[in-house]
Amino acid sequence: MSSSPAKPEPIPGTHLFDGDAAAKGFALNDMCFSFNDAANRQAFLDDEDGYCAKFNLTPEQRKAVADRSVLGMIAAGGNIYYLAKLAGIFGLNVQDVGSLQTGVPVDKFKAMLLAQGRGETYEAAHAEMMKGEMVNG
Amino acid sequence: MSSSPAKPEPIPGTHLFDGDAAAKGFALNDMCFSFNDAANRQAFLDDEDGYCAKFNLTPEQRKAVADRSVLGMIAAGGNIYYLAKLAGIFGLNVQDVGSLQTGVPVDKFKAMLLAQGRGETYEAAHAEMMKGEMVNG
Amino acid sequence: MAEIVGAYFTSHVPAIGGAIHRGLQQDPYWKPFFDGFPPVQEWLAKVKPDVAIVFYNDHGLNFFLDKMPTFAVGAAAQYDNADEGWGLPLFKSFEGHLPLSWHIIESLVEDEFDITTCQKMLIDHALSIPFELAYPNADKWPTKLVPIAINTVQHPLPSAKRVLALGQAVNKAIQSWQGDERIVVIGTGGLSHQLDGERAGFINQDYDKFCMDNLSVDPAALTKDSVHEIVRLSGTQGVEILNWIGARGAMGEGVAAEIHRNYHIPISNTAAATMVLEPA
Amino acid sequence: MAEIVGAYFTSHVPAIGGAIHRGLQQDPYWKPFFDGFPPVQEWLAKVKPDVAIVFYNDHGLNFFLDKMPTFAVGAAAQYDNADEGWGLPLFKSFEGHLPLSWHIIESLVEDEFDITTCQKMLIDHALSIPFELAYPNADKWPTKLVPIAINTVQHPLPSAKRVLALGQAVNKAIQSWQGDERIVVIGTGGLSHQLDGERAGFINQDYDKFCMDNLSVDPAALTKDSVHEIVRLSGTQGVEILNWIGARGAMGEGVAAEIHRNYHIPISNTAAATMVLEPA
Ligand SMILES: [Fe+3]
Ligand SMILES: [Fe+3]
Repeated sequence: MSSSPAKPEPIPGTHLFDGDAAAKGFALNDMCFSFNDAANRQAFLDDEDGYCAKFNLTPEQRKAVADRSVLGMIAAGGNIYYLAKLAGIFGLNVQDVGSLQTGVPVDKFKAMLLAQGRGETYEAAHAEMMKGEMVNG
Repeated sequence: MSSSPAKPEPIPGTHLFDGDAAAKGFALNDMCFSFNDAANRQAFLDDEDGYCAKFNLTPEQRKAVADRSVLGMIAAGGNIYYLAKLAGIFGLNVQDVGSLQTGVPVDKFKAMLLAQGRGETYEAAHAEMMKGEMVNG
Repeated sequence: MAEIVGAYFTSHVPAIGGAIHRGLQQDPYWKPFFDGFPPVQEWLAKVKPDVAIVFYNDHGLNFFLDKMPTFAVGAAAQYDNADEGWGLPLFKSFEGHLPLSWHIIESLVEDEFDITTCQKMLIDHALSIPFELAYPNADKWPTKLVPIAINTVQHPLPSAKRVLALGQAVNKAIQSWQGDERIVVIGTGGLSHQLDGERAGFINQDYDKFCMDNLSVDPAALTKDSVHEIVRLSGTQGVEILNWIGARGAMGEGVAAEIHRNYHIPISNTAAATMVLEPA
Repeated sequence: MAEIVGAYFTSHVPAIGGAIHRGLQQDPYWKPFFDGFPPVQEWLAKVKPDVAIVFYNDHGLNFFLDKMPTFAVGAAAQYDNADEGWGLPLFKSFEGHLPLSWHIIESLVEDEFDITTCQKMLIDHALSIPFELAYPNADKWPTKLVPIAINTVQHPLPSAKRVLALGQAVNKAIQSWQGDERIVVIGTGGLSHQLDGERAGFINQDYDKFCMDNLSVDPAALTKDSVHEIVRLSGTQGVEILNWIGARGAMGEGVAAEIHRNYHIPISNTAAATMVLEPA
């Protein structure tokens, strides 16, 4: 944080879940943690607004959830291990979540992984995936 | 425990809350931990048997609680920090608990502490306290 | 004296549980991964461990951010799985090994590891999937369990060097244990993968190969990089390699022999790897 | 740069809270204890800390045996008291210092302390009573809080040597902190007392004097004994001296100057002590 010594060089496309994020994201992660319980998942589906209010989501967090924006949730301090439980409510797996974050259809996201399986580097496979796509962001 | 290397010399009149005790006492301490909540304290007062059953106390633990035997609870794995919350239900403070464990009236227990305040050693003050008393245990 | 029969390492992607559930072991997508397990199963049938010490990470089932331990050691008589949020069928429970758990806890605290002790502990797919893969037809798990959870969720994470030292301290604890158990050490998670952020789908075969090549002969090589650098090389969830490093440490400081290796990309978003090492 | 203005140590017997609540400061039983605090209050009024780093132990309010950390560091925006089982009036809440908490956490993990991080943390009488004594007329506490909880409940406890090292690592973290806070370090609990067992009521003035005499000039002297030996010398709850040792460590490795001392037997079952040290 502000008065701490400098942090190491950021990693492109990567958001470390550190103290800043953990402090910012507490309410959102707290809500997602509650989704380990099926009754809570149903309560969210029954009344999303009311359920989010119960956990005091910040306006930024509430908007990211409403928009189903994974990158927005991460920017608002969400941690992927907890967010995965929210994604599960919508029937989304980690490849769907990858597709949402990279902004490409899930088939192209999966093809990018298969390309790495054939020995392509991430950089090459990723460049191929992004061909003809709008840049995410 | 059994296959561990030897432990240091025991301390007379002293029961370390170690792994053996913690494993043995889990249910009892779990119940006592619940007494941080006033509603649970009332539930215990309303139906002691039912409340103890809910936490699966062992027969040894249940008997020690029924007997209000602090030493019995400790022998059954109780930890004093949690037991103190049970004692609180009966309006007992730590000096009452000391009196129960040493088997002397609370006034004599308090006098033993005051004697140490006047500079007497624990051994001297304790010997004085036990004069004319049945030995505990 | 107790014997460490060896160590088994594997990725633990949740989707593996689904594939097992649906019987997809021979499906073309899954076959190259599942084909890595008969050698593990045969090895376990030969060395017959009766206790497993498992280094893994919790995925938001047992620990929340209110109390997030760097290292947690289980000391429960039984460990249950629970709904992780997807409503999947529950994995089988594990029987604990209380005396060994407390012995390890005593020894670790004596050696200045500031662990959190868990007399109740829910275990998640990261612990169960390696057993589902290793003992596919078991009615109950053939080993008792001592679980050791490493924080790979909330930074700061422990350094790889610290995790290797933790594992070595567990080895020291086993050396002073007077039971005659046959102990298998298990490390779960990894290898390179990243679920979150614009770099989701990142895999690094070179780094994975570096890790697998050094795990047996020079595990200290895996501790040269900072956690931040490991994330760069391996992905945000690739840091689960810490669990492998801890398990490798628990084999002791000597060189180990590589008995088996399988590596396949992708399983879900992950470079999936499986290894078996024996004390050399 | 932040400045450590000094350290304040005091016993934290729950009954003190009751005595304050009932206004018994001048009662003959309580007066010798409460008379130890005007010098503390005057010292605090002079050195004006705005942050308190408090080493204490939880008494079964925030931590249970399902997840019992050796060392826990708070990282919450606010810390509340709650009913500890006796239905007493609640103590005032504390405002946290999030950036400093996370800085200390980063630094401690870097220095291989395997802490548990608590983004939610209830604080009990062990933390509140020292403030009630130090700031008797405060509407709100004048300092922000970074709480550090040490396991003194479930053995194995960390060794006194490890706890001193923890404190010194907190000092190192403060040295690298770039804020300009005025920090008071607080250690709570002790001195000799034993609540449980046939030896309940045990007090050891000689050992207490040894601790108080060495705290300023040679805190390492307090780390020569094992935890088991400290229990023998100081009582099962006398091990709360660990909190004092941690706080003393956070002043750094140099000699400190003793500014104030009060010692009175008994308060409840406890040899009650109060000290103030300044960096020499
Ligand atoms: Fe994982
Ligand atoms: Fe205390």
